[in-house]
Amino acid sequence: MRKSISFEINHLQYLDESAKPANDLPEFAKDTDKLVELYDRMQFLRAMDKRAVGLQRIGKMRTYPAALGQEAVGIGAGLALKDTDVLVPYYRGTGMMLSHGIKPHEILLYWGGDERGADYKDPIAAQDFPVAVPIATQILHAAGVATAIKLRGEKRAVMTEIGEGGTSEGEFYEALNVAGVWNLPFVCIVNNNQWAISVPSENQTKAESYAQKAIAAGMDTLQVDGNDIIAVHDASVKAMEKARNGGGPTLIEAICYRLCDHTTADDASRYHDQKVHDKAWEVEPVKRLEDYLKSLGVLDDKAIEAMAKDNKANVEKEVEMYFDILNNQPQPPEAMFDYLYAEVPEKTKPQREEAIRRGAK
Amino acid sequence: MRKSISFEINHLQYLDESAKPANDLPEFAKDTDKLVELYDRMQFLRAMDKRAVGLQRIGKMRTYPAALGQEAVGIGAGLALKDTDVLVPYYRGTGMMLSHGIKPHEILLYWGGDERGADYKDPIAAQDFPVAVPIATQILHAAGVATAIKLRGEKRAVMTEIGEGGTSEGEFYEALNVAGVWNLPFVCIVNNNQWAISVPSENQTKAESYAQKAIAAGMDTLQVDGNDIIAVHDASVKAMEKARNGGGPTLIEAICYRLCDHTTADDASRYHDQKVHDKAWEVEPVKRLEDYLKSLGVLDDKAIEAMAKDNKANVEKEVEMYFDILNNQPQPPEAMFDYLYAEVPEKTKPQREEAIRRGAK
Amino acid sequence: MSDTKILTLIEAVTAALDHEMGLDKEIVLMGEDVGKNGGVFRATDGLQQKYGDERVMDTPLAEAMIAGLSVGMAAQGMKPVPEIQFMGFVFPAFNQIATAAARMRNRTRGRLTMPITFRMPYGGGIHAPEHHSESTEALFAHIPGLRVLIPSNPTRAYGLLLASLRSPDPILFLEPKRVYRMVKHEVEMNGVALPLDKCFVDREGDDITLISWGAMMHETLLAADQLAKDGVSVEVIDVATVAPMDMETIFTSVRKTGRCVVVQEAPRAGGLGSEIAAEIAEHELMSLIAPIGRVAGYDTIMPYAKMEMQYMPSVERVVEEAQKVLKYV
Amino acid sequence: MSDTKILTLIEAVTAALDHEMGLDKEIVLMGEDVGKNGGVFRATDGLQQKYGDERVMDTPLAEAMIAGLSVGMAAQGMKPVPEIQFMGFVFPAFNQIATAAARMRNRTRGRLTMPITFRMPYGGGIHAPEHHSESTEALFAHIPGLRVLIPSNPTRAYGLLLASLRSPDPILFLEPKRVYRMVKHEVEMNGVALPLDKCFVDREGDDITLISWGAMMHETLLAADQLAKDGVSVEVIDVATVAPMDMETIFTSVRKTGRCVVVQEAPRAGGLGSEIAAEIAEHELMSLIAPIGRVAGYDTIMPYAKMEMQYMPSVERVVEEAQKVLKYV
Ligand SMILES: Cc1ncc(C[n+]2csc(CCOP(=O)(O)OP(=O)(O)O)c2C)c(N)n1
Ligand SMILES: Cc1ncc(C[n+]2csc(CCOP(=O)(O)OP(=O)(O)O)c2C)c(N)n1
Ligand SMILES: [Mg+2]
Ligand SMILES: [Mg+2]
Repeated sequence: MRKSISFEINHLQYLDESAKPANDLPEFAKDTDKLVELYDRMQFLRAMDKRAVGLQRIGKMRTYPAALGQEAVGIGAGLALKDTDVLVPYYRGTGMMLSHGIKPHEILLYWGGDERGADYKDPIAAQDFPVAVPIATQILHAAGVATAIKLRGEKRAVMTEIGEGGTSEGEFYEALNVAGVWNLPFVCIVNNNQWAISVPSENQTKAESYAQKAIAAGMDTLQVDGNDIIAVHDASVKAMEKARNGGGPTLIEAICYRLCDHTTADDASRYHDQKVHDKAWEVEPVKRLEDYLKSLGVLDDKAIEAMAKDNKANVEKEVEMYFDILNNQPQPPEAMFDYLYAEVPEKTKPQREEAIRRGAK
Repeated sequence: MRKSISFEINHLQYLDESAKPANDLPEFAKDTDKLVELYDRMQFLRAMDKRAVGLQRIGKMRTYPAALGQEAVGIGAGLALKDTDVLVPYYRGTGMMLSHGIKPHEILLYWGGDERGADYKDPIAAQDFPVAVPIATQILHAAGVATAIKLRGEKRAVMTEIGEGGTSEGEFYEALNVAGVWNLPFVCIVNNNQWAISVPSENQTKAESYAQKAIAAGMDTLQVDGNDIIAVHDASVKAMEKARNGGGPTLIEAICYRLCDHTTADDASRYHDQKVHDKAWEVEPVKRLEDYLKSLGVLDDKAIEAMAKDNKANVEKEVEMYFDILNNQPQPPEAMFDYLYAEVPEKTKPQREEAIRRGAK
Repeated sequence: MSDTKILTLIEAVTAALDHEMGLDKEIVLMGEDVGKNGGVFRATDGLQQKYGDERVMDTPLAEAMIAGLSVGMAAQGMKPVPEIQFMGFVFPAFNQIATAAARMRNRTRGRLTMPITFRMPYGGGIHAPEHHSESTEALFAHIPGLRVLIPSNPTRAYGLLLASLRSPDPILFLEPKRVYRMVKHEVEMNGVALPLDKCFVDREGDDITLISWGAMMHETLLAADQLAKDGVSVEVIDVATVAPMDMETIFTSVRKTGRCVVVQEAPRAGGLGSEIAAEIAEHELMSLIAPIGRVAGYDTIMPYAKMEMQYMPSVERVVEEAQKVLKYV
Repeated sequence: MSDTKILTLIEAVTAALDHEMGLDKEIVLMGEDVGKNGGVFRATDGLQQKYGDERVMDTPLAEAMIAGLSVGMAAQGMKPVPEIQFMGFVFPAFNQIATAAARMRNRTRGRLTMPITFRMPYGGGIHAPEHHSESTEALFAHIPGLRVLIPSNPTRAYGLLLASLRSPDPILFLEPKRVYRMVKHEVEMNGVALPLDKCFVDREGDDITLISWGAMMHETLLAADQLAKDGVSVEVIDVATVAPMDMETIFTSVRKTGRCVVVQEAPRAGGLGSEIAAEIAEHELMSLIAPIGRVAGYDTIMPYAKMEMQYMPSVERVVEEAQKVLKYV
């Protein structure tokens, strides 16, 4: 007779809610320069998001999805990518994108309504995907990239990301299943920020973790504290390294909290519980690492402010590039046609001519 | 810090490979009349399948999917349905359908290429679905039926079925997830017959069981020996009872083997390993129960032959009804139009007239 | 005596849902964010509060699931009203709509029916992100067994949605989101449904017929105004019930005017405008004095917000096309 | 000097795949049962043996996955050739095809390209089970960014499939399964591709133009034979590259004949026949002597096997429609 089968899912945390080491830190985290770098990048992301939301409020940005409270997930995981790896991000993946050579002004351009925002100029990002808006489609693309890598016998891996709500889409599961059975070099981060727009996680699934979704695919999986960038980065680096070396795919559920509206088109006060929201601010990721670095004496308020100033200035430079391209170098009307097929079809040529004739609007 | 999470999946078997009780039998299995009934129905199904395949060979049946080797799954689970329950079958669900009032000649009609085969006349089956050909779509229908039952506060439940290959489709997983989170009165049987046409189970998923797919949905799940109808029936009865009483959904993986071609359009010898196939014949479900009943002295060869004769005759009666409806009472041309919308749209009326004018072909 | 309310299109949608939910306990709204949040456009605002969370259900995030559940619920005699958050996200549900919802009545010879109203906002013009602005009604209009309805204004939204909710057939109810808050109508709150299979003649005229539906009715009517200033007598038809389509109203008009222009927001190739033109070319060819004009979205992907208005058919394009057709002798 | 083989349509498919796989290492076939089993119709028969299971991959059973993987692989410079087992099962992949494959080049301004050939058998006439017989090419022809090709015979299957495999654009290659083994052609095994964007004029004539594609070319050519016996000079066009469509060849013919009939197996409303008729009605109206005839599947669901032939357009229907159009003065 067959035996029963059992599974176990581990939860990883290095810095606890009060920013104290809860476990022996991994090697990289003993390098305080590295930790300062992680902190710096989270700070940049937060500054950039803030500016983008502000731009939207004054009509200079379209719908924008900030990642407030989720900086450790995007940055911690994103920095596990090597230059030769491939990123397949979702719409809230700004953190990962910035970590893999995609320029802030490109991301702004995309959300500002300009296709050129997905034509990444940095060679590191040349194979990266644009953000996926149709939820969960990207997970299959990542599996496809991983398939190509595997078939070619390369030592590269793919990272992709999805929200906890997105795990309810069938395509998510289809991707995990094939990643499992083909042992693909594939790492999927679930950004469990507790909300899918207005729907709380407990109405999304009865699974007690999102990590266990991977059990259905026979895939390695774990849960990490998504407010602890050391945990996120450690798990991601190990998963990517394993993937590059033929060890197969991993799912990482990073538990955090969406401290912002879903996007600038949303008003979370309609459905958020303000108390829960306020409590989440107490464990948010930027502060956590900041407190730890302060406790080590590596950073002080002055250093932090100086970094903030720098980051703000850097964001400003990118905003200027964004405006310059968007407004001073508009795409010509024929751009609507010129990238659809390798060549403009005969049947569409008169339409292209018409668009040119009618000109910009 | 959060704890790690663990899961366990049990495997159920009452009659072992040599037809000896491997566990204390459940109450119903102490009633030998009940066991003879189960045996009788499996025998009928096998006879009917054989005849249908034969009809196809002589051009009197279209593509037909037999359930050879999978009789315990269909009958064992199907007989767990009460009259008030709802069945949402898949194309290889003949066993379940027969168990819930759907007539053999209706099933033959459907596969013979006549829509009337899905217009079930028995009131027990009046709410049952026609077989689903697009794989995994039915699991969502079952969840929808279960939603209606739950919203109305009724004490009924839904049973549905899918092949192990079908579990790779995203819709399967979407259905489990909602059944879990809404605690629906829903039971899903996975007929793990080892093959999805030519693709063996090990190329379908890396999961070591199909039962564990339900862990992704936080749903109760177990594995049963699908060649042991006592195990299948026991698990099904309990799951349905639990579902009716608000206990929520269950997945049951029944492990068996497809002893036939995928359908009459298939030739399994192109990909089957004959040795594995032969070995599977040694543990097949009809023989297993037969041996057990013989060992108890409840049945002997004579009784078995008598039952076989009866079943053959009953199949023959149904085949005659099939021929009679198919050939002597053909649908009129306008039947193409009359069931699509509640009323034939104006725009289509001339087409309907044309079809009538052109007449039968 | 029924009262009258001044409503936007989206308010008319809410009003029709509210009205019918009060009368028919089998109606259940479901979808992503339709509950507490009242839908991302607020179409279901307040309805969960009023009818409870068993009549207005937030679902997990999965469109195939939303459609598939609806099929199961409908088979049990319920009347599900699934909302797809944006039409660009209906594709995961395509399989369920095409292979199950549209076919169940036919494949069971009428035993199981599918009174489902799939509601979804569609179309461009609000500068939304990628995938939020397309018009893909033609994909569904080609599927036998479905009805596709597109209200162009608040009054029609109210009357056609009531008709949908009462229909035993599966319906795609496409709400032109650009019009959601564009105009207000005095809508009679009388619970009277509009017919499911009739075009509306919005303006009568003799010289040319302009045919459109959904948000483009706005441009079409403005174009008619402009043409009228030049003394052209324009007949304007709002197709509204785009599948199955009411050809008689269109033929009658073309027989009178002999000239017509179809205006659609969707890409030109294979759009509903082609179906209308083909029907006219088959049945009313000899009524035509001039080629059938089509103004349509270009055969390319709806650009992102920055260039969106270069893609959308404009009043100017409609007027020019009409003038071309009118000049033809 | 290239050799010649006598091939059925499905053998021509296999031959084209084989030819191109030999030349281009980036081509990877994938799908349900395409490996050891060689596909349920045997289109990939022997190819896994020849090229190994990394070039001919059996996938898990999930069409969205097959399409989504293809997108990822294509972005890496591979040329995936996914098989969808029957076109009736392409719907789960609709989302990936419409929102990813068709758009990736455009949305990355050409950075990531999608050289994917989605192969699938389609159409009726082989008495297959439910969902196995539909013709839904119009759904894809309306999606900007895709090409849709439909070979009607072995020669075209060979040449058009080669063209697909060499194209940088995503292509739906629809194989009319009724024709798989219906006719044999002497096909030159020369590796020469046919153009991706040209209709074929299969017969020249002056009185009437019959336009079709796919399996219906068979009925159309037989109808042309019959009409010819009555002294009618028939021009026959195989559209073949149905999206984007080559209108010039069609216009040229209609300018000559002034009469035409479009024949399609798909439901009439919103089919490609409508697009063709609309284009003619817009650009060549004054060339027409008679209304544009359309012979099509009825606007209902393809019946099951027993009544299937009552649904399928027949030679008789084509001849009758042509005669009607010819009689028109
Ligand atoms: C297929 C699809 N359905 C619906 C939407 C609309 N939508 C955008 S974001 C969102 C919620 C996503 O929540 P989650 O997956 O948790 O990610 P988060 O936004 O929280 O990061 C929804 C429903 C979409 N973009 N795609
Ligand atoms: C969506 C969809 N894709 C493909 C098919 C074609 N098909 C029919 S049966 C089958 C294999 C199914 O295997 P499994 O789920 O294990 O069930 P079994 O037939 O073994 O009972 C396939 C691929 C289909 N019917 N529907
Ligand atoms: Mg979320
Ligand atoms: Mg199987």
